[in-house]
Amino acid sequence: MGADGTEKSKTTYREAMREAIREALRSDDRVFLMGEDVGRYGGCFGVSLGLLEEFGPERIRDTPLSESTFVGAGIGAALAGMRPIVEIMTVNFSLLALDQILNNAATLLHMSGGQLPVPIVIRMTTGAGRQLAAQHSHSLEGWYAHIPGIRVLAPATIEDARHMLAPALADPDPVLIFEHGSLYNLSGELRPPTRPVDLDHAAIRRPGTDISLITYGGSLPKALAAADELAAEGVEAEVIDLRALRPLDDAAIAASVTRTHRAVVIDEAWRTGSLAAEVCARIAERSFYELDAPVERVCSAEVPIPYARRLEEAALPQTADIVAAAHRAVD
Amino acid sequence: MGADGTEKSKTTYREAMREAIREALRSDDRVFLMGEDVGRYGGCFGVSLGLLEEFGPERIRDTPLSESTFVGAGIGAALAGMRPIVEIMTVNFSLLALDQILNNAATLLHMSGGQLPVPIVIRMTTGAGRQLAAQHSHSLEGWYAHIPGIRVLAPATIEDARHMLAPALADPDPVLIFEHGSLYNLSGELRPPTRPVDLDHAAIRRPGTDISLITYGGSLPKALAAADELAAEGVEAEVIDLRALRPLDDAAIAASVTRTHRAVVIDEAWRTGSLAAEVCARIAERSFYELDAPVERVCSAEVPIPYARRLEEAALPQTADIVAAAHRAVD
Amino acid sequence: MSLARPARTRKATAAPKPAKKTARNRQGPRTAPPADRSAAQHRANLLESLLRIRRFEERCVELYSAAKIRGFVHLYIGEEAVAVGINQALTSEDAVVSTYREHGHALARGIAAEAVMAEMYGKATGCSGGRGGSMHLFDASRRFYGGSAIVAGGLPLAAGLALADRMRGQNRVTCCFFGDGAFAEGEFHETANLAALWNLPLLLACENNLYAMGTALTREHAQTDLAMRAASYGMPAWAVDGMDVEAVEQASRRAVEGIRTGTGPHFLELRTYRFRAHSMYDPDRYRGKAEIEQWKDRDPVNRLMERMRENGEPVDEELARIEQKITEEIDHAVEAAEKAPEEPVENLLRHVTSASTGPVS
Amino acid sequence: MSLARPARTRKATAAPKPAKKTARNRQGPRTAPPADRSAAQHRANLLESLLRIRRFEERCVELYSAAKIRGFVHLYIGEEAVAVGINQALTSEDAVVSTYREHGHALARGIAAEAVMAEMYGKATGCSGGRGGSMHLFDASRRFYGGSAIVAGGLPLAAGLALADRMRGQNRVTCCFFGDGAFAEGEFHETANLAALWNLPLLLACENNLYAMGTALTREHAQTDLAMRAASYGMPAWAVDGMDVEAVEQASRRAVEGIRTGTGPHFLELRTYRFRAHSMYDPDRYRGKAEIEQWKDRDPVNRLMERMRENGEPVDEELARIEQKITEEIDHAVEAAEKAPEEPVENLLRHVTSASTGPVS
Ligand SMILES: Cc1ncc(C[n+]2csc(CCOP(=O)(O)OP(=O)(O)O)c2C)c(N)n1
Ligand SMILES: Cc1ncc(C[n+]2csc(CCOP(=O)(O)OP(=O)(O)O)c2C)c(N)n1
Ligand SMILES: [Mg+2]
Ligand SMILES: [Mg+2]
Repeated sequence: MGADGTEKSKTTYREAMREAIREALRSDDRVFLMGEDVGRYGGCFGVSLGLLEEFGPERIRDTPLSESTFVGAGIGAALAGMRPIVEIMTVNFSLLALDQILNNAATLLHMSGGQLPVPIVIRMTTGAGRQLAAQHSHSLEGWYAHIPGIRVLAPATIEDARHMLAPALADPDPVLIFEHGSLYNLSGELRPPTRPVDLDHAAIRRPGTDISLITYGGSLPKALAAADELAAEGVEAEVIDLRALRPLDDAAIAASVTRTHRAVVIDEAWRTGSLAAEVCARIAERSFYELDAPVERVCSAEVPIPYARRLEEAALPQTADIVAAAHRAVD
Repeated sequence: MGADGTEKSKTTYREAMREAIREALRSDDRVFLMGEDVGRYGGCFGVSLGLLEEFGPERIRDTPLSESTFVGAGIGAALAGMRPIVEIMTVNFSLLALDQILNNAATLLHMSGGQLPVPIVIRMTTGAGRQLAAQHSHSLEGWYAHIPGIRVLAPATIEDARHMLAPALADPDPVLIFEHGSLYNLSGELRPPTRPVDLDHAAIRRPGTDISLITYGGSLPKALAAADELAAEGVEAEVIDLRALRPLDDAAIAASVTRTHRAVVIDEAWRTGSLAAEVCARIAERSFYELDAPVERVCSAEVPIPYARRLEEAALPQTADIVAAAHRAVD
Repeated sequence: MSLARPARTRKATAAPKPAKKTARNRQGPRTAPPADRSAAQHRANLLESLLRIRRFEERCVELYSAAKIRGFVHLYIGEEAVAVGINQALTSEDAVVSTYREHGHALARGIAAEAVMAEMYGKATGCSGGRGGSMHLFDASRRFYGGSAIVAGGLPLAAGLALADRMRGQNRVTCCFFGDGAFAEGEFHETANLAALWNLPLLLACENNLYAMGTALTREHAQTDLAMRAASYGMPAWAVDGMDVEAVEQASRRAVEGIRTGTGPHFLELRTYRFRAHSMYDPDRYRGKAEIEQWKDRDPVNRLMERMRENGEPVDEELARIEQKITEEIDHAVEAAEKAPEEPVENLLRHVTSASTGPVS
Repeated sequence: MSLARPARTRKATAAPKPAKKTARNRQGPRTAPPADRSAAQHRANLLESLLRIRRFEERCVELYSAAKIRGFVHLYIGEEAVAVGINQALTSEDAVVSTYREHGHALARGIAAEAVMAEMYGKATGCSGGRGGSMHLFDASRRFYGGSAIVAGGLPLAAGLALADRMRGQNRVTCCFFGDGAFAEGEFHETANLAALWNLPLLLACENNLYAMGTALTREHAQTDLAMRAASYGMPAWAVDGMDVEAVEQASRRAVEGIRTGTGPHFLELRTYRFRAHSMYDPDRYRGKAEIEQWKDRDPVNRLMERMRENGEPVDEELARIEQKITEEIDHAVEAAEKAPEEPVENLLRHVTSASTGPVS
């Protein structure tokens, strides 16, 4: 920390997330963190390091390998009035808990005629890019965004990592938070939120007039890099960070397309059936008469993500792909 | 059976599926059927009734309740050269086996550098409409259509129920077959296939010039009914049955839209992130300059499907909704 | 801690003394009329609870034929002693997690027949606002957490409810019902391990009715002694005659007392049988008539009435009184359900999230 | 059938006589030089196999630091006796299903260090064409079905391989490796039940290294006697000293013989320890140095060499020969991997389906 106190706010995405969890644990004794290796190990990506020492094993609960059951137990604890934060190590293992999320967390409120809200927060790492191969590189947040009754968040900045958790815990319904593995080491100043943190709105990360680059999560840095490249060529791209994948901020998407009349949607999931497809469909429905060119999608190739570095790179959306797509839309 | 022998071909969707399974069991001793209650119970929707008596318990295998394991065991048996047909009672329970399908069935061939094809067929019932409430009314075939490495089929006619299984079993890769629960009692003449049965192409179920109604599975009868109503009003709708949900028959979709310049996509899944979104996105990408109006989607309301009859009806796509959407697109 | 447990556990696996005898013994000598009277009264109450479920479901069958009730309906007839017996050991502070075969659990928990019937009619006055139907009955005020149609899906939930109580130091028990089929699902095993590992106040009530749909226990489990297997998790576990409501009550009291003293989860294997088919769609081809008849000889209603007779209690009078009371109750429930309003279609999206409380256009 | 089993099973749970003594006894009197020579030769072979894994992985650590290898890498150092011992009991016709901690399983199965190293380099010549990396090694010709990075995900697969053999009357065994952590996942329990119920020729090889990542066995399982719990499925199950390659070999031979005679699945709990962190990312904060050192005293390589010395076998000469051979082998593997071609990016979509075999534009 510098003498003037300003460096205090220099932090990483990982630390921001940890600080958010710490704050939640301090301010509400109904909150606890539960998941595989969140305690003694410190979290498989180090997010919860030190929390066990601070809050003890009752509130920082290491679970056995049993995704379906510890997620389901989180749902049960939420029903009973607790505010569990359940960590699933990665989205890849969340399939084992998907039944609990879809059939219990997302439906109990409705099925019970409004009697049973489920105030749970489920966090997990998502995404590829670290040569972890097919079974450890999924981007399945689009599947979760399909499910009525839950909210799906994708913090892509240090600010959102720091400030999305509190309102997520305040939400009476289930909230899923997807943290892209490539973001944890992101470092920078943590500015106080510029407006009250809301979970409903997309953010314009860079204003522009010529084309909308619409993205979220781990693809945001790539989209911003592409916008820089495009700017150097005289194309002013507006970069929209969706932030909330469910519900989608239709108004923000439509407003941007109305400004730019062209759009590229960037999503690390496989192209077919991706969230990008939904965004395209909405633009085609809502902004059809605004469009000057077909919407472009930049997604992952439809292949189990390979280990080999060059193959993996080729499989994932890259800045160059975004720039090329923007050119197709603008030219 | 009538004296002239023609009535022989009068059958139901359920019987057609059973006949297809019987034929497969007879013609290839690597084929076996495995799943919960496929044997003594006769299949939870009666599809496999009588097969245990004909083929014995080695080839008609009742499994314990353990979706992940019996689907995984099917994958293992396929690796070892068998041709398993695994029945998951309904898509609702398939979530418990989704990890096996995504992370093993769909990836082993690629991850092993081409060494390990997985010739498995997985059948399951899908869809709503029978007041079975939120946990038993899912339409999740769109999720499966997101997965590279597998083929996804949705027979919507008696012919397809009868004739898709053989080529599915001949496919060296995993094939998922979704049978909409409302179709089992469909009855009619079984005509011999008009062309060699292929799994790659959509079918035009009714030709038309004014608008394309693009659908599949349990929504096909509704789309055809809507086309009739529209015809009565002088609007000639073309009804496209996708048949294969992965890979999608892009060419057929584009060709139809090129003919009609307007489209409604009908899909019983929740709207956001549905397969209908993908079809819309593709039309918007590929046929942008052909379109005279925004593509319309008719999907389920974004709500856990309620039990009460009128609420359920209101939640699901109905013929009247399709007609109304077509009007919006044509007017 | 966990390492020290097996010995105790293996002992616990041994079947308890038949509840029948113990229950009788407990009455003490005939010279204690108050205890006697209250025991008789208690049995009369049990009989009423059993019959309420029985008659309610018989009416459901009629109403299903008349297409007043739709969807999947799973009858509990034959198994009533389980729900009734266990509920004797639970207080209103405790929680219950149930299955799709749950009318009995709901009624025994004290949810009014009227609320359940309206739910089966899909009416706005139903205990789930008409959205759940037979498989999804809920009553938050009674801590009845429903109603799950994914086999074994309620188990983790129940562990979570118990966890919350344990974390907050509340001396409450969560009872989770599930079947012999559910015992084969991985989730059961994960939940048993978690509950034992974390010492959760959870009663695992396994309704072993010998079938999972059409699959007999022996074709579902390599090893069919379910209580013994549960004990391998280091929790007290034993089998109970699930056709004897007093045996169930006694075993449940013992288990619940154990749980309340902080000894962690207990497992009961309730050996029972469903007299009807799995669901209204099931033609029941997979088991013999003789087997069904044999089990009907152990009908829990008759069994209890015999015991009352043996004790010289006024069975016939009680029965007449109860039948009349229940008939009125169910008639009233049907009548009310018939008249009750449907939820307006404008409210379709209500309760999808807590925010979507009003009509959505 | 399943009902008759528990008795046999519970007997089988008893730990076998320590393999060490038995293995020595089996050599018979010193007056039988041929048997003696071949036993000595066999031990030398075991030593070579152990050391191949050890040295290969030590090289991997260097290459990881040099960023030649990437992704997740899980080392087997300390556990080598398990893979080597079990493979002695398997023939080339048998099948193996492995985990992400699999270099040892692959090398012990006879996959060339060259093919494995090339895979870790992500090269086209790798045993998975560069697509799998450390966690996904495959060799169909050796019936080595890889390489699964979803904990417990290989178990159902292995049951299916065994099922296919059983259905076709092939007297083959499928061996599935998995960890103590995997034992907590529902899939293990479903697979154990299915295998026992269907009498599948499956060897369940549970590598109990006392940790699932940073979670110690006692914080993972309510009841930590894993073999006893496996026995509750009605299958023979026992624990083995996994640091003693001869003990593992003998136990495996016994299990595999049992399986081949048609007595269904067998379970081995291989008590072992990983000397290194869980993965290259793991700072290993959750266990004490002293514990690690204690286990290193039982290093399977040293243990075997001591036994050879006790038997008067020429350990030092063997060691020198083996070390040289292995060094050459690994040097060669690294060199070949360095030179090997990468898969052209144009082939990205190859092998997504069987049809997509050619380059896709
Ligand atoms: C995960 C899952 N798989 C399959 C089904 C279909 N199903 C409904 S009830 C049932 C049998 C369950 O048997 P058991 O647990 O013994 O309960 P019982 O019906 O006998 O009360 C099955 C297979 C389901 N609902 N959920
Ligand atoms: C389903 C699933 N959950 C979590 C993980 C993350 N993970 C990888 S290895 C591991 C520990 C597994 O422990 P164990 O089965 O004992 O095997 P070991 O690593 O000790 O060999 C975990 C939690 C995973 N790969 N898969
Ligand atoms: Mg049952
Ligand atoms: Mg381990």
